[in-house]
Amino acid sequence: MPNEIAFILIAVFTVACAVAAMTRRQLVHCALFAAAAFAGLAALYLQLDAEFVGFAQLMVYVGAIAILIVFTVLLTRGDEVRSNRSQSSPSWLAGVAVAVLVLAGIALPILLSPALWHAAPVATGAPVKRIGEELMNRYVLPLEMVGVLLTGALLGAVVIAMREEPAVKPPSRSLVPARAESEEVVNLR
Amino acid sequence: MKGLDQIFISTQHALAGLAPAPLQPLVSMVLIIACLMSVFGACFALTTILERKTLGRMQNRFGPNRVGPFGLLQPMADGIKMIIKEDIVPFSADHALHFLAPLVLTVPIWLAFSVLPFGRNMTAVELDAGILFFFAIGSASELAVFMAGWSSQNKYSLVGAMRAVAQMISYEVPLVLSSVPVLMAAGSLSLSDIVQAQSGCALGWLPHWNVFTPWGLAGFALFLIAAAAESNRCPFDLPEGESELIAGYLTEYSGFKYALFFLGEYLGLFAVTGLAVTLFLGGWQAPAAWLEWVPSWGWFAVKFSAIIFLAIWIRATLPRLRMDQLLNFAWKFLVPLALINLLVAVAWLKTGTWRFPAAAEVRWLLGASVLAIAYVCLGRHWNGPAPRPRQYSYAE
Amino acid sequence: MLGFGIIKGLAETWRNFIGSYYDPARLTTVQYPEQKLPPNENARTIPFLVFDGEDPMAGLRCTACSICAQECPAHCIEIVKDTTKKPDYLGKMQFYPKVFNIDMGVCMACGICAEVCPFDSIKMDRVFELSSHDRGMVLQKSDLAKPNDYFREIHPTEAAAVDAARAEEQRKAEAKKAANPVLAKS
Amino acid sequence: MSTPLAHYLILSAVLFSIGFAGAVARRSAILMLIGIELMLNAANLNFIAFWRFGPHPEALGGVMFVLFSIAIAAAEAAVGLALVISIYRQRETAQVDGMDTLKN
Repeated sequence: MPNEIAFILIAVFTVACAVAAMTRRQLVHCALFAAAAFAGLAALYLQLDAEFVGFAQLMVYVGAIAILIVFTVLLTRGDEVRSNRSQSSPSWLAGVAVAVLVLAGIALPILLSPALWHAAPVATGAPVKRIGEELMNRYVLPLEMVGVLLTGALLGAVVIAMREEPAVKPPSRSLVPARAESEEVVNLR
Repeated sequence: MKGLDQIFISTQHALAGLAPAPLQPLVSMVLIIACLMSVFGACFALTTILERKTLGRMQNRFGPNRVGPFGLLQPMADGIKMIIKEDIVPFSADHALHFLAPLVLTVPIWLAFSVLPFGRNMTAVELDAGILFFFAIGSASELAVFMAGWSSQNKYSLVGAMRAVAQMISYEVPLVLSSVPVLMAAGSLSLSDIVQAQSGCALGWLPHWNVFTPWGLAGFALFLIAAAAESNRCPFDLPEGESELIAGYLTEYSGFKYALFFLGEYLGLFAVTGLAVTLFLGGWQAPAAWLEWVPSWGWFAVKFSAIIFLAIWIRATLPRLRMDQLLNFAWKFLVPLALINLLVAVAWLKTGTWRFPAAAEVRWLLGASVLAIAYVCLGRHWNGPAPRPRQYSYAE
Repeated sequence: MLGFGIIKGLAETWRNFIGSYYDPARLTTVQYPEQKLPPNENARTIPFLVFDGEDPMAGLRCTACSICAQECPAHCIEIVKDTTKKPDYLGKMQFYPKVFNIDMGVCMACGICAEVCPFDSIKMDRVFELSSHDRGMVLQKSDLAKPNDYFREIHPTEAAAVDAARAEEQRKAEAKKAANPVLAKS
Repeated sequence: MSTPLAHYLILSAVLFSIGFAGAVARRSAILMLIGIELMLNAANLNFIAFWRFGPHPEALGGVMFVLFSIAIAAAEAAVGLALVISIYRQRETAQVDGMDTLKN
């Protein structure tokens, strides 16, 4: 019973945070609510005896991705300041309708299939040692590929987001001292 | 001696035994939480005063010495001052986030203490992935700092928060990388197992602590540097560099919320210091067998205080870095050195089977020389070429 | 090499830390209210008025000439002349101030008043514990007057010079009076 | 453990729909990314739930899949946000309907 209560609390928290993350106007609020939703999911993983995954989720999503999103929001703040037009796309109603249809499409079969209502077997957990052994034996190829992918993503992200030094410096930056000097000269004359 | 060693555990069991049976787990949990919070709360108060007094001594002056004997009641005076101060929230601030930020900073750090082994059998929660929990929990503080800086709607706060977050993210990489060799050596993510793996002596007199291996020594130094940056200590305290940013992300905080931030900062230092003791200094292990009459928590406290004193000493000595120097230092010096350290640790663990005479000394020398060469080469080049003479556009 | 400077710095702070327990040169703080440094002779804070003899009001050297009030950059000195004259130490008849106020909230302790005073009447004091529980910042004539002995005590060199000059003037005046009593009487 | 598997699956479906609706209905590219991350997380929750309730919890397939999925999500977020920043530099907007240079 305590387990059920904990599940309901965490689930309500996660869903509420997810809804807030998708509907708030302030992008920073959205990002922080998303981080809270990710933390709620980590709690659910812990509740499902997947300790390692839960902590990894907390570390990657709250510690890295949420921070990344927040940084991006701050670096692209011009939008927020400039536009006061609607934040939802013109066809948002259709989108939400499709989402509701998707929900119905998934939830109905779940509710109708009795095989899914059995209780969980006795927990065996996922000890960290076993995860490590599996990663090094059976899943070593995916592991290597993820390593390559992460390195590629790191380099790619840096290259994409790097500010390209323009071949000719933009006039607004390089001409400022020159103009100031010429004005001074004029004033002196 | 056994009794003194386990005095806290037996007291806890005795007190929990007084409660009715169904409530016993709850009572012992509350006892542990109360004990942790009071011990580290007192530690916080004591550290603030001792830090100020030590800093004073190192700068040729007395520290605070007016309130109580030797000024030891100064933290009480500070606390009373903080509590009765007016709590000012800026008009345009995001009130909810402004309120939440100190809590989000402080609460996870309290949680981080739950996995540290403070003595034999003295871990609040035995987690299989304890160190992962520690780092995962620690990542919440970055978000808290950002919340504080953003919700204040103040450009100094925002710049301070961005600096702090950039610094914390950058230094988390060497922090984790320098602790990975320890996990490899212990073969476990559980902090109790890591302490257990460091028991015993090598060569009959040298304790089996990680800090006495070449990779452990380098890792310990890297870990301390990264830890100082993670907890915004000097010389990495430029998120709140008062000479350029007023107080960084703390600018718009006052009263008790400010005190909470202060508390969070010190608790972060304590937590990461406790982790350093556990990972590199053998946790609660005594340095030699004949010293085991001192209780295990006593050894933890001694090592812990030594590192805290080192942090204070460094704070009294070093000036603050510049932002670009700070990030260069992390990415161009600490991270490569931590990676090389990882390789050295792998070689060290693989050569553990060497059986010829003086194998241990040869391994030590080889590892230390590789690290020393890497240190010298990286140290020469981490900051790039010598700075050009500065060119002034408007001065002169 | 990278790191040596840090070790040097750590060694220095360590020497300070240990030295502060036995070496007074490494703990130079003076614990002010209990300990005080011996005052410096040239120290000067706010102006005061010198008087000769026992009675502060009768022995005041000031002749209400108002040079100090005019020279004061902050205009903090207020002088009202008395209508009657009294003889000064040379026997000359001089005006005396009825009111002599200095607003210490405005005074900036520049010492110009003391430099311009032709009668060696206004001098600079050395007190510095001036905080008070009220706002008594305008000092009256009676607050400002301090005996010549006090002046000798705080600025012995300057006081000796002033005393010598005044004694010389007095001697000359006596001599003049002795030589020509009629002139002196008029 | 009295919570049945179906509860986790429904929660996962709800999260997936929320993420989907947000990704489709909002203009901001950053919010679209958050929506996609939410959908990925919902799928991860399914994996963990099925692993936990499945007949062979000692086989770590579900856990492994989620670990790799988290790593890939991190890579995806990094590249996606770098793209957003890059586009913002070019076009001064991070809204999806501002990125229509190839239209017509």
